Amino acid sequence: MSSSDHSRVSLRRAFCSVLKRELVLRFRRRQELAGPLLFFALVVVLFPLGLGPEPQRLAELAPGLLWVAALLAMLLSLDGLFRNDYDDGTLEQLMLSPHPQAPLIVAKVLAHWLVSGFALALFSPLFSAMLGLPWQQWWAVAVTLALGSATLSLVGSIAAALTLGVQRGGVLLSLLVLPLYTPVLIFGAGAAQLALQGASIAPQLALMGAMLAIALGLAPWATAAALRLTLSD
Amino acid sequence: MSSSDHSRVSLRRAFCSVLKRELVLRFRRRQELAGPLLFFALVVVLFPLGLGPEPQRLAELAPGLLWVAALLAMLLSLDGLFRNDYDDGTLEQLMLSPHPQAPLIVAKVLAHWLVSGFALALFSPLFSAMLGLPWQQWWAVAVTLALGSATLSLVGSIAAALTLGVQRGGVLLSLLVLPLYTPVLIFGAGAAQLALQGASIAPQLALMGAMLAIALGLAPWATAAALRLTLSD
Amino acid sequence: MPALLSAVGLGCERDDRVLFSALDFSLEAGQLAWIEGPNGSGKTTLLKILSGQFAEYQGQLYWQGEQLDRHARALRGDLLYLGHHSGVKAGLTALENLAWYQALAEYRAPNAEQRRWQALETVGLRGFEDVTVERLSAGQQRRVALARLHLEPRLLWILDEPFTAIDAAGVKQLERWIAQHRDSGGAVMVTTHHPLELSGSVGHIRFDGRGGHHVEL
Amino acid sequence: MPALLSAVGLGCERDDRVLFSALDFSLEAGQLAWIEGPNGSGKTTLLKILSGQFAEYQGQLYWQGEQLDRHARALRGDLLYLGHHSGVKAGLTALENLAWYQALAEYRAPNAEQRRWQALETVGLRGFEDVTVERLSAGQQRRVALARLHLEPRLLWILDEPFTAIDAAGVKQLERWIAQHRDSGGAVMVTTHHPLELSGSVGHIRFDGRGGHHVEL
Amino acid sequence: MWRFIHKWGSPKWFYTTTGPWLPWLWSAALILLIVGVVWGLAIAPPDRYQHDSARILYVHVPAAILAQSCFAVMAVSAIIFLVWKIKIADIAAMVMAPFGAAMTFAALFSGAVWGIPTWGTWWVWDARLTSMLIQLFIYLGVIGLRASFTSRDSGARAAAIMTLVGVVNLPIIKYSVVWWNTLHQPATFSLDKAPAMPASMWLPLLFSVLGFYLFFAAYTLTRTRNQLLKREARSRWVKEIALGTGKAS
Ligand code: HEM
Ligand SMILES: Nc1ncnc2c1ncn2[C@@H]1O[C@H](COP(=O)(O)OP(=O)(O)OP(=O)(O)O)[C@@H](O)[C@H]1O
Ligand SMILES: Nc1ncnc2c1ncn2[C@@H]1O[C@H](COP(=O)(O)OP(=O)(O)OP(=O)(O)O)[C@@H](O)[C@H]1O
Ligand SMILES: [Mg+2]
Ligand SMILES: [Mg+2]
Repeated sequence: MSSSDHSRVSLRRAFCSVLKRELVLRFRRRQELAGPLLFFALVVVLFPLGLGPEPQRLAELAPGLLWVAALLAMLLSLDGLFRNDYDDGTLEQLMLSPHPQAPLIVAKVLAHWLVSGFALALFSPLFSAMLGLPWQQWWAVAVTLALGSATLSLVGSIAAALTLGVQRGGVLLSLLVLPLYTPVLIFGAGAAQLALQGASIAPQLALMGAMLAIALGLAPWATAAALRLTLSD
Repeated sequence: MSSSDHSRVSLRRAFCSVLKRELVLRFRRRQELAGPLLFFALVVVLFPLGLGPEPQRLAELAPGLLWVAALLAMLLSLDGLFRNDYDDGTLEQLMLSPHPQAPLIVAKVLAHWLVSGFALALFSPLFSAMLGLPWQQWWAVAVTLALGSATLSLVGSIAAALTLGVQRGGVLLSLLVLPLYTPVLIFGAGAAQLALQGASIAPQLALMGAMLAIALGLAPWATAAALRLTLSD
Repeated sequence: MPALLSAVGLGCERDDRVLFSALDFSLEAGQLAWIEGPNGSGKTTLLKILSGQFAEYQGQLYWQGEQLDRHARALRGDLLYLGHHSGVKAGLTALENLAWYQALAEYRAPNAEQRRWQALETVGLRGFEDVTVERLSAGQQRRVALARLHLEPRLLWILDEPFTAIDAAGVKQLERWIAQHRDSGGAVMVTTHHPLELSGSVGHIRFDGRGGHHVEL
Repeated sequence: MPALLSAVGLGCERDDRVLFSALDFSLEAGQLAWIEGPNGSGKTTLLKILSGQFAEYQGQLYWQGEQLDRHARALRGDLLYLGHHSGVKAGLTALENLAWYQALAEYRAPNAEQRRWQALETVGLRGFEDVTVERLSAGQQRRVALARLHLEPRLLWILDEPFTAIDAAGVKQLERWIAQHRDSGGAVMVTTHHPLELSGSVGHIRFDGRGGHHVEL
Repeated sequence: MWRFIHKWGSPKWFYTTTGPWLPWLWSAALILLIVGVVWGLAIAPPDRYQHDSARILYVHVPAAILAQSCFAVMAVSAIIFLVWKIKIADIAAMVMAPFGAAMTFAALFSGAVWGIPTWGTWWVWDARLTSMLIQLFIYLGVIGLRASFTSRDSGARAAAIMTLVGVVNLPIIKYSVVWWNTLHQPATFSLDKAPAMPASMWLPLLFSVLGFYLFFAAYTLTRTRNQLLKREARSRWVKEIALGTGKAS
């Protein structure tokens, strides 16, 4: 029934449309856009309040604290990745699209990463400075965060898809996802710590890159399968 | 139209019914029941991973870390306090009940506290031990957590009610609530730290008790007003 | 005796569009008002105002002769409101849902438990009493909400599209319950896009979707 | 030419209750099947199976003569599914929602933008194109979903209670659109508890709610 | 009291009465600001230890004071709005929030800049600094909350409730320097003690603070009046003013 003047919708167009829609939605609700970043900032503020303000000690702990805060910010924003779309039925419709599902999911995850992990990495120097980290080390935190958070987004999307069916899935989600996040956390925080001591972090970065490549290769398919599963429940 | 053999429903019965319903719902979904506790455990595990495992340093930081973890666990569970009920219309019906609204809200908050703050306090000795805190100080962490978390639940309920209308309100919620949580965190973590140094913490506890009393007096009314507001938006 | 519920000069606008203005009506016990109008004409908004859930309106409302404050507490004990959302908790069983509603009511029948079973039987959910509501079909979930009509007597029923997702036999039944409630001295306000087939007198409040209205009670 | 969609020995049970079993039918282009049955009889479940969203069934399904795998990818480009959830994103405007659907489709008309405006005009949302959907009434939100019927031609329409929340005039229109689609060579499967008043031939699949069924296509 | 409040609650009365004040307010604010800032930055003697960097004082202190006063005024407006349902109070609170956030940011920023030469670091987790940062979060929260409601009236009431709850932070900022022993200075001005600074330093400071206050008042009034016109655009008195037929013009 498709008339002859209709052109096939390219996968690229579908991908861009999904990406654009996600970004529009987030930009329209400002507080959602700034969300992970604000949460990150708030958690960073909590540490000195809870641990006491000695600058020397804070600077020592800074890479680890920043990584833990970033990880929590990613985690918190993860539940929203599919849930809204699930509740109003647009996820169902996305999965009914004739396009292959994995790339469309990558578009959603990419949007999520841009406003969470990428934004965190971009602003991390500010927080590094506030915690008294020497400025030579700021970039180490930023680069490990950017690389690591992309892996976190991808891996997290699987768990987010699996817990969709659960009403308040937030907690189950953290339970599923945090164990998967630990390798990234250990290497990320470890690399930033190493940089603080002046060592080269190239091998760590290479390893994190490899983790990202694997996640990019496998996670979208796993997420698609998980989504089909929860949608048919 | 109420026939004469009908008896007035006492406020106590309404209160108990709301409390029971909340607990039944949480016990039916196990993972929701264990939620805040698990999240607490996971965050506590993250710290050694991110900060490095030296026992001496961890023990020093322990009260602060436990408090930060507890605060985040409370925060995360807060969004669920009203949202489910809002989405399916039962909150609307609760607010249409002829009973005064504040006590019914207290019942909901109490249920929330029981499975989050109270449970955390109950299990905190376990985590104190894991972080290497001397056992003489376990009770200080537990008592401050129990007292402080009740205030957190009450204050948090206002913000949870205010952000109900916002689709993914989680982040706005943290933004509103974390600043209000800081005094509790400072006094709570401070008291636990003091106990570590062998000082008496009675004045801190008295202060935290006073904060709780004030929150109990004011928060339920503010929450009721906030709920009426979001429901009419 | 004063009218149960009356409105004087009621007006409301949303997003700078006037939904209705200068609306006057008074609903007596034993009357039924069917609120009609195209999509987006303000039916739901009117019902939310009358039940005290929406406070941005002009004009006065009276409940049994006394002016309603914006929170309508006076009214709540006598009101049964059923909105677009069913107000049924998915994680609880049908019975548990009803028990919760009984505890939230103003009065309590002596045989409360038996009433719950009867109410569920009446709406055709026998055999599904102990299933959590999330495992029921769309229409069955709505039926749990409708079971509230048979729990406690309430003077005023406000029903916003109660027929949603209900099958043909269910629609017939519900129409009968509404008529019975009216005939036994209750009052009903109902919206539905489905043609209402009721015996006895039916009042109308019609919105034309362009800010005009027509009342015939 | 093989039938568009056919089922052989289809069966499904949920929670140990048989919803239907040994269901055989085949739907040709230009046919319409009205799926009837009381609440909880399995209509939604059937539609989810046919659209490849629910995989726990027995029996075989064929799309244009080829067996459907459990994920029904072959079917998706030609299918328009409208479920209990409207599939409309509250934070976007009506136009943005439609643009998203166009990009997810298999084919694209050259005048895609103009089509969006026309589709919204057709469903009576002129003047509401640029309002985010959350600010629309229940019926208006459903109409945004219905606008998809006018976006791209799709061979098979699967509509689960499309009349929900739609006013009387809207129901008439929608019935006309369905009949037109059938008459221009499309196929339709629809559930509704509302009496369907269509010109032309209407096929039936009736569930009796006790596991039995009756097919008449 | 009743009468008084109600008179102020009438948009038309408010608009026409406050109109003539504006030029006075603006000019007084500008004069004081110029005097205070120029005196402080150019004429006042440099500090004995801190030299010229101490001149940041004349921006930092007024900004810090305003950041808190602004929130206090917002809280009062919130009470007026919630209790007497006076829309003007809400409009004022609405326009004050971004102003207060800006002042908080200015205090943080100037303090940070000042910290580099004096403390050797631009940020420490001192109680006062931290509570000021938290004040900024509270401002952002109130602004974000208001924006997140679709209905203006609900947003207004939500913001009012949140403002009242957020007031608890004010005493914390105020007493943080007393409760915790920290790097930051305690208050200069108090009612029962003479200031410890020489007059040549605190006098320009006083001017500058007063100038900031007047600027705050003038800014708030101007923006409140504009917003009022926007909201009441369809009422008769606004049309009269727009057409120049009302007795206001
Ligand atoms: C980001 C860093 C800073 C912040 C957030 C900050 C914040 C504040 C605040 C809230 C006040 C209170 C005004 C009041 O209510 O009385 C204040 C006053 C003051 N600050 Fe800072 N400050 C910072 C850095 C500094 C630095 C580096 C210095 C100089 C060494 C400094 C010197 C002063 C002085 C002299 C006052 C006046 C005290 C008074 O008269 O009350 N501040 N600051
Ligand atoms: N999520 C679920 N989990 C388990 N069982 C379910 C679930 N949803 C529905 N069921 C069962 O499947 C049966 C059929 O449900 P279905 O939604 O297909 O009915 P339906 O014919 O569409 O009814 P309605 O007219 O009310 O929409 C129901 O009786 C219910 O018991
Ligand atoms: N949350 C909202 N925010 C702003 N405006 C709204 C909101 N909800 C509805 N409106 C507006 O109010 C008007 C009336 O909505 P209402 O829900 O009262 O209509 P209705 O008569 O119940 O329609 P329906 O038959 O579709 O349920 C709508 O046209 C819409 O523009
Ligand atoms: Mg409606
Ligand atoms: Mg169904």
